[in-house]
Amino acid sequence: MKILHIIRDKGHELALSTALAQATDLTQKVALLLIHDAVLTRAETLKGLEVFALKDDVEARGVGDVVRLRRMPLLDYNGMLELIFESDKVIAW
Amino acid sequence: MKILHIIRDKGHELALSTALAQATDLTQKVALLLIHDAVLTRAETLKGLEVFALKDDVEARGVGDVVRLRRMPLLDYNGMLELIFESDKVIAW
Amino acid sequence: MSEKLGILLTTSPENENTHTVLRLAETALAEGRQVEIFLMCDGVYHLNDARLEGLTQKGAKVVVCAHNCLERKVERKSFVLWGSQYDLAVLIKESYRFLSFN
Amino acid sequence: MSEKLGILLTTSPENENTHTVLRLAETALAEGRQVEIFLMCDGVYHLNDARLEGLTQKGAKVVVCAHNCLERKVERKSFVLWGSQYDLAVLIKESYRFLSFN
Amino acid sequence: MNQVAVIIHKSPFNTLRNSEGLRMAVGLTLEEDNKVTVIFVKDGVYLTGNVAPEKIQSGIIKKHLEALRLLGHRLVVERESMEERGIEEPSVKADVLSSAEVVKILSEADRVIPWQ
Amino acid sequence: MNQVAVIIHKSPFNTLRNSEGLRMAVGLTLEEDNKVTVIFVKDGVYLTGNVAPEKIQSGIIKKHLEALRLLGHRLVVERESMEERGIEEPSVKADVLSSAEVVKILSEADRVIPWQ
Repeated sequence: MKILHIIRDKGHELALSTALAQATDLTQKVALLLIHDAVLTRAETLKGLEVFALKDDVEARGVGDVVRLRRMPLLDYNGMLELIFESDKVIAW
Repeated sequence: MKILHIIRDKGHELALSTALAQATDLTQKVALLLIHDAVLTRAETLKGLEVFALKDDVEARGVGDVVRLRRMPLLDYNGMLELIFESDKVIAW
Repeated sequence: MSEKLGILLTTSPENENTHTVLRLAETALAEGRQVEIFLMCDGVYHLNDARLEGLTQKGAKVVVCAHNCLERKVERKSFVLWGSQYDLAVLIKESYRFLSFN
Repeated sequence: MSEKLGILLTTSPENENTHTVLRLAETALAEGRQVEIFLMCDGVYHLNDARLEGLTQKGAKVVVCAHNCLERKVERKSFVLWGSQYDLAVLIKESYRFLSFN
Repeated sequence: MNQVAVIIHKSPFNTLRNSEGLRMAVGLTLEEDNKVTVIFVKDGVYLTGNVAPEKIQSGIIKKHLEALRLLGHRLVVERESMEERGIEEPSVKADVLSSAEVVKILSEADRVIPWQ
Repeated sequence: MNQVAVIIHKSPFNTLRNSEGLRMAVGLTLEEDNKVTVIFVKDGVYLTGNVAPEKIQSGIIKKHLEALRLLGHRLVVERESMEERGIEEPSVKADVLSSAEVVKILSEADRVIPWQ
């Protein structure tokens, strides 16, 4: 089962701890999509998780270079929809 | 000089660190007035500061007993205004 | 029937949610998907946002919580359905994917 | 002239700020103080809140940022002054104590 | 059955939104296939205390929680959040569960609505 | 002189509010006795970076900052907040000051408006 967390706030503790706890169950594939100010979330809090970010939201904040260095895949809205529809469950925090 | 900080959010880091830093200057008298969900702020983060709370806001949250145990003076709106007008400077966070 | 994307929007147009919901809905409609948006709380202020009306012209269905509109004295508009929490209860069951923007 | 309490309110009536500003203003007016409230951002939605109109009847002066009203299609009301950021600039200088509710 | 989890995690009364989230949770039960679980976690747990929103003209809380219970839906309070805040037990009838159990509910739910 | 400090401390673009706070700061200069200092601290410091709000239909930032500078008012960025976020220097012309210096500005200001 694939679970997608869409996170809007920077460093959203409850969303991140939930995703990390779910990821310990190996029958579940957990992914995060960072949008809005969540694209500024510190890399160390995301360790061990598959993380995507919304390209426009990253560029609006002027942190494109930083995010690219972290090799985080950047999605457009088509990519975001694809991720949403291919996941079995989506939680938009 | 008397500075009053009116705090609305629980555990407002920037407001608390500013108040604590100002309180180290002994020419300044610093007081906090906790309103809204700030009345739920943990006691240990308020140490060394003069702290008041708005009575209605404390009672709405069902924590009157806890706050009374901490001997925090509870103000009504007249008391709040008195505190505002007797302070030289007010910061409403 | 194509897969329906259900969206709950409860924030005023001050929030970045508005931009994201608009872009996501437009993209989904362009891909041939159904989109239904339920507005409640300060989300009902979108009735005065021309961009939302534009979205309905592209095929999105928009429903509001009439109770929240009446509370806020937000006038009824012809491009939205004047609904209740029951509409949200059905949407959350029937949509293929459901996103909340709170 | 009595001491004026200046208040900036930028949040919608969903926020607890509304209750606090109303109670504080009522109390100040009852104590014989002057009260002036400036509304901007989602604070302008208070033009549709009867409690604010009641406050002006008790003697409070309420000014709105007309720009924010026009953006949000909030209709002008007779109980408020249709102002600009200049009014806030003057209020922040002239009030005896100034409180922001953001 | 459509399992819906509603998460209340923000501090209680700075806005009317928590009351509105609970109104929504009650509304979700109008579709009889929806089985609703409201989860109180982080600062949201204060709402399961002895609150008195009428003191500040704020929104209804207890009546919504009672309605959910009477209609056969579920209220959950996260134990760790209560302990961190020195709360011994909820004032309303609710299941006190561990963080791990809450995560399990979220993983199993068909829909999750985090409110804020 | 009426010294006014405006504090921008919330994350940049989740709402239009930071842009509105800066519009207000510019507006405050319309009364010529007001001397305005805008202080960027915590996640507010990101707004002094190379932001592009037009990518997300968000509000004006740079134009407001330029206007404040041209009108002879002051922009301040807190050094500790920048360092914690790995930002080396602001993209706009601003004074980078220590937390202690920022506290001093707040103590000396006649009015402080924390924006959020």
